[in-house]
Amino acid sequence: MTPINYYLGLGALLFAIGTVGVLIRRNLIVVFMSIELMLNAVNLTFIALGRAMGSADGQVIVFFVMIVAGVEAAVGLGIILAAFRNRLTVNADEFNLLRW
Amino acid sequence: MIVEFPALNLLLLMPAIGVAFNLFFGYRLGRSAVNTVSVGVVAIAFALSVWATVKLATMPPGSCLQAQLGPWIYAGPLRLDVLLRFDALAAVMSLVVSGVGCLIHIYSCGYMGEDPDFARYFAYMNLFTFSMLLLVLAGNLLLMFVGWEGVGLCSYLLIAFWYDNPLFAFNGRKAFVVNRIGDVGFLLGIFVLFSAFASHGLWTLDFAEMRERAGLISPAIATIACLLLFFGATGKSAQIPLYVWLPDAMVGPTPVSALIHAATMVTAGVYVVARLNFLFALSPSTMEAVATIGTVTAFFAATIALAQSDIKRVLAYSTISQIGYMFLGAGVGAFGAAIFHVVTHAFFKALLFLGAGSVIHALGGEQDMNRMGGLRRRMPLTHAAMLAGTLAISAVPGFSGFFSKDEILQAAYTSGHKTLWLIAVVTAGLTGLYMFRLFFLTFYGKPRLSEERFAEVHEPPFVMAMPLVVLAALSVFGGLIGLPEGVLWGNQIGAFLAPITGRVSAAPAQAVMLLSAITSGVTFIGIILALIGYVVIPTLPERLAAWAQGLYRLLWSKYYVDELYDFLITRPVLFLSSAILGRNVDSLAIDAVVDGTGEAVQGGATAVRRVETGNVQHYVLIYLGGVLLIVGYYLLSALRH
Amino acid sequence: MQALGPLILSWRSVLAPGIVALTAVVTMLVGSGLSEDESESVGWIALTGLVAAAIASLAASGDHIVTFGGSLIIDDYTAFFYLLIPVCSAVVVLFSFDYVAALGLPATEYYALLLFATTGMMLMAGAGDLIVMFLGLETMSISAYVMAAMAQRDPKSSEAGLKYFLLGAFSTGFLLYGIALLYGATGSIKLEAVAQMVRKHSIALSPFVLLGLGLILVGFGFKVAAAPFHVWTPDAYEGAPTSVTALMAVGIKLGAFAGFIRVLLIYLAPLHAQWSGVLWALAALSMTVGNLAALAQENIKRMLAYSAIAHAGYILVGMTAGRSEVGPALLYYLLGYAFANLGAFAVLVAVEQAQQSGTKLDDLSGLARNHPMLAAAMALFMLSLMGMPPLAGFVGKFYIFSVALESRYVWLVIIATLNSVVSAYYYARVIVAMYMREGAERQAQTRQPTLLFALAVAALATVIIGLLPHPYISASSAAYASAEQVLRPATAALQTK
Amino acid sequence: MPLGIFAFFATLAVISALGVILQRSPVHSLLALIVTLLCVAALMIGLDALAVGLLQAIVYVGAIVVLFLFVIWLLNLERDPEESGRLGIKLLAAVGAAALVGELTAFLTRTHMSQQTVNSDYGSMAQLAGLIFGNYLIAFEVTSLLLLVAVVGVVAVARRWPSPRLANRPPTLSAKPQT
Repeated sequence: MTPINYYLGLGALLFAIGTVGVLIRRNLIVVFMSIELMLNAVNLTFIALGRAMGSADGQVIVFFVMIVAGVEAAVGLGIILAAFRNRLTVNADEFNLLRW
Repeated sequence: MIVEFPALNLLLLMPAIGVAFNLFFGYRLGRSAVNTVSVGVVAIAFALSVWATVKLATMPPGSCLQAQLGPWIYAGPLRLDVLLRFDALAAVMSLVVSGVGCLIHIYSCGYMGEDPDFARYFAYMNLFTFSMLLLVLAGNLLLMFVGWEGVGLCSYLLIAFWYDNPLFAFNGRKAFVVNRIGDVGFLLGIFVLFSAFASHGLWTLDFAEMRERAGLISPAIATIACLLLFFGATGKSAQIPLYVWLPDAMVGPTPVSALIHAATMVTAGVYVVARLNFLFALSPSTMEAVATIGTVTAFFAATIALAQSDIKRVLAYSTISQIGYMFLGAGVGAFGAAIFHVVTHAFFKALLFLGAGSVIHALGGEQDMNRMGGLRRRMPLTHAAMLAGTLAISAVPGFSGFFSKDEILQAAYTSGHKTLWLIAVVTAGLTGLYMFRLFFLTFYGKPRLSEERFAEVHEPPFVMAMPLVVLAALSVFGGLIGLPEGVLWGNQIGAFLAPITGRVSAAPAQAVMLLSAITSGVTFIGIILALIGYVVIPTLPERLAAWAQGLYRLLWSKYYVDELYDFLITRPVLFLSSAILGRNVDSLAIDAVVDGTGEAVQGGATAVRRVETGNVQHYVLIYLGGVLLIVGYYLLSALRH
Repeated sequence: MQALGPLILSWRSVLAPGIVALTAVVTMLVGSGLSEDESESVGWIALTGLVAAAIASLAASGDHIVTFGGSLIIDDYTAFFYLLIPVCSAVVVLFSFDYVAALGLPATEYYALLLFATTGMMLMAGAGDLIVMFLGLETMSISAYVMAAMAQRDPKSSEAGLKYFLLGAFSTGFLLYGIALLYGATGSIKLEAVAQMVRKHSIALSPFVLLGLGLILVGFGFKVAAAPFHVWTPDAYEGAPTSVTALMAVGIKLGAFAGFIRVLLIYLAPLHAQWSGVLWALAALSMTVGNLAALAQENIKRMLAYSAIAHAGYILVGMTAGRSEVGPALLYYLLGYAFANLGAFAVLVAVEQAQQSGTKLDDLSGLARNHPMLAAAMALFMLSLMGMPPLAGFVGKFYIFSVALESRYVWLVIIATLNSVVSAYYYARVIVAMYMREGAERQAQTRQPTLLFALAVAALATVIIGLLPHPYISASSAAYASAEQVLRPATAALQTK
Repeated sequence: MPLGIFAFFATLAVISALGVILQRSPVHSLLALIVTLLCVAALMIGLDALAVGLLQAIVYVGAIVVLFLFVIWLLNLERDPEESGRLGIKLLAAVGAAALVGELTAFLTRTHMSQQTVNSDYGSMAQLAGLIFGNYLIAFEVTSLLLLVAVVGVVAVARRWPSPRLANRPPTLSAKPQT
């Protein structure tokens, strides 16, 4: 049996990788993928913790989080699309009309 | 004895009605309606003050009238009411505020007769009167703070009234900022008092209840609270170190200067100290600080006033100086005398400002005394009124300023503050000197105006002349309410205030006479110096020049007198101020400190602002930094267990 | 662990948010049947729904009752926000009518999303478990992302939506992680169960609880725009259509603080020693950053964004104190803050339309001449936000600071006082611009009855809440006390031990 | 789940996750994301969460990822914007991520979770359904609201609306992407 802590560690690692992706990628779509990665890492954590306690609540929560992730994906990609229409780019660096 | 007196609510609300009227209907209904309503509401307020005072005077000493508008902030144990209280101190102040205020409103009808923004002007003036009355009548400290802030706001609005001039707007802002700096102290002082009393179960900040239980407060807490409150008071009352805004505040319309920056608002600080005298009494070191700062400010401002050529700036510095006297009085425990001086000062300072306003009005906005002179012939009435005011402020025996200032100086001497007394006496001489310099430069000597403009100079119209006459009478006779003990009816105002402010033990009669004689003597020396320098000599030079050119040039030239002043007084002050405080007498280092703080704040603002680069990933980085710090913090605390 | 009591299903707890959600659906249905020009009238449907929800909020009041297996709570605290939030949204609707048309926003979608966002805010206030709170937060946030990006032709709008969305989604990850860890430590996401577990000392200091608490603070800190998680705020506020900014500055703040206060001050109260330090730092930083940066702003929306950050800081000062006396102060403060901000944005909306201009400080120059009523109202709102007595902002600040001082957070109160003094400067700039600068002569006069009505509501509320704070403080106290009832059985049990 | 299988999926998940953030082409990133998601799904199933694991595969890979792909194609973003000159932020990101991993693992290793034994119906659709329509009824209803928000939101933001009265500039989708 694999100790639960390993799953938690894997979750933390994936979460951190997602964070790095958000930081270093210029392409907004890839940035957004990294955020999905972070959410997925949390999902894994929920499942692992639920399993450890023998509680199924964690799985139900993951079910809801997936819906949230899906909704965010749809809306987020829509917003990226709208931004692209205005600026003809998805490069994060070029969105700096608003500053200071 | 406490008597319910609902008319107090009306007294407070009258000016508020005026504000609403002016704001909403002012421009629509025209000038005369605005004038009538604005003056009317303040006059009614004055009448109500008189009524209340008469009622109060018939009651046993120590009683008060009160009116409760209702609960204000009731939260948990916190109990703050909208409570107006009319005791002797409030009576004196509200009479002054509404009475002098009413005269200034009347005067304004003439002064602002041409200004297109009359409704806005009178709305501000009424709002100011309202705030000041609230400050004076408030039954608890927080309600007083409401008035306190309102007064600051109005002063800001009125200084910057002629906002077309960017300098004016800047000065308005300067007043606002300096006042806000003082407010930090005031607000923190309220908080300290609040938490100190709350820990003893008193959650009301009510003056009467705080007074009863003042003994519960430890001297250390009292010292902290009083120093903070006094810091706030220096801001509003233009004392060292926060006086810099007042001279610059003179850019507003002159009646504003009279109302706000001379007669009433600047005395708010003195009023607070007098109102909280039971707390200040707990902290002797604070009292010393109050007395010292007051005296030093009085002297310092007087020396600066000597070198000014702008008529309103001289008056501004004289205000600072006179308020220094008031704080000296408060600091040595003579709170009643300080309030008495507030009253007489309101009379003669309002008079002087309105007189100066008439001069400025007549000269089409000219404020430089070097371009005045000889106006006595064209403006005899103003001349007479200004003479009364000048005599009063110089504390010439018999005039109002004499009695109040004398009482303060006596108290300073008998309470053992001999050094402060000495400085104050010297300052009295300087006061005579600079005030008569102003007076002579303006009204005597040869006209330094062009012929045509001089010919156009005229007396003010009736609405402006009438307040001058009334105020002149008050300046001459107003001191009679506070004669020295044993003379005729004695010190009426002192007795009236005594239940609130306490009384200082009077000095023996001979000492009183001697001290008065010394002060008066010094004052007369100052006046005579002014007389010689600005009136007598200008007639001499021609004869003297013929007789002995060298001597003339060496000794009696007016130029040399100025040089003498310059050498004896201005130079040392300049030196002193440049050595200690900064480069220039007028604005000093405090200006630099204030500006410096402003610049530092602005710099910080820019730095903070630059964080927002607009790049979303930089934002993520900042966010992540915050996360790491918080998680790290919890990691450390987890490791500790 | 599973069942914390019988599963109570109660219509009372869902009535008000249900009405709002249902109205959103009705709005969509009706709007889809209307042409572009007609669709603006769906705003009236939205308005009706919000007013109905505000009235229905009474149903949610009562003693502390946990319904739907702990998902929703019936108490006066819930009712307080069920009333306040729809009212604020209704005010936003009132000043949106012409603005939506002027910006060419799709009216049906605009109002539907506004209603959905309102539902989310209300759910945050009434939530009894972390997952409903999370879902409420997402409902309100996702609607807000879209609304911020809605002005399609304005590159700033889509940029604002984009940044808001990216950081919001990023932040969601952290909040969710925190919820996961708290769930792992306590075995439940029901707030009551979490609180019971946390009261056991051994659990309270377990690493999971601490880490979970930290990440939840991060997540909520983002939503209430506390520094250093505030960076999105100025950009999002500036770029979004002004009416949406109002919703973000008021509604979202209300929802987020409603949840934050309930979670932290009531359910995680036993961990006060653990979170007060972090809140202290967040509060001090938010106030300082917000006020300093606001000084240097030329765009009023941006300035108000920083001001919102600073106000979040003031509220956090109260939360740091963490005593039950501070609860009513916080609710009262939110009340005053909400109406003053709504009013300020309403004025900006009016100015944008009346003058066909932007929201720079210069655009307000001479407003006192051109639109005296707008200028007077704006001055009132600025003074209230500044904390000028006797307006609501002052009473609220005094109330919060005095409780914080009572709790011996002396330095925090000093920082707060200094900050509120600095803030006077930039609020005064707006008044200076309106009253003391000459602007171009602009004849265009708006006479939108709905906008003027919204302004009047906000102005009256700001004045009345400040001048006669007593009833509002009583209401806040009652609301907070009823939410606190959950703690009473436990303390009683402890005492009997 | 035996340690060996866990190690396989975990390693694959980490490698593919790194692939998501390190590859140039967004399409490649997306493919890597699919692998990660499937690995996580497998791990979930290994944790006796069969239903959720399957949902992960179906919902994520089947729906969300396809959405991404669709947008990438729509925007014609086969090639990523040039990645250069952001060494500073990359360094900071690396440091930050390392710190995050360090802090999280420091926390997580301080608690040892013991696994409880579970019933055979643990993680079954039936059990989940019981919870969803029981204690989590409100949450479930709110997710339906969320889906509505998604529908309305996407329409509001992605559909092109007629020109407003306060128009700014008329951008067009047909214009060529800048190079």
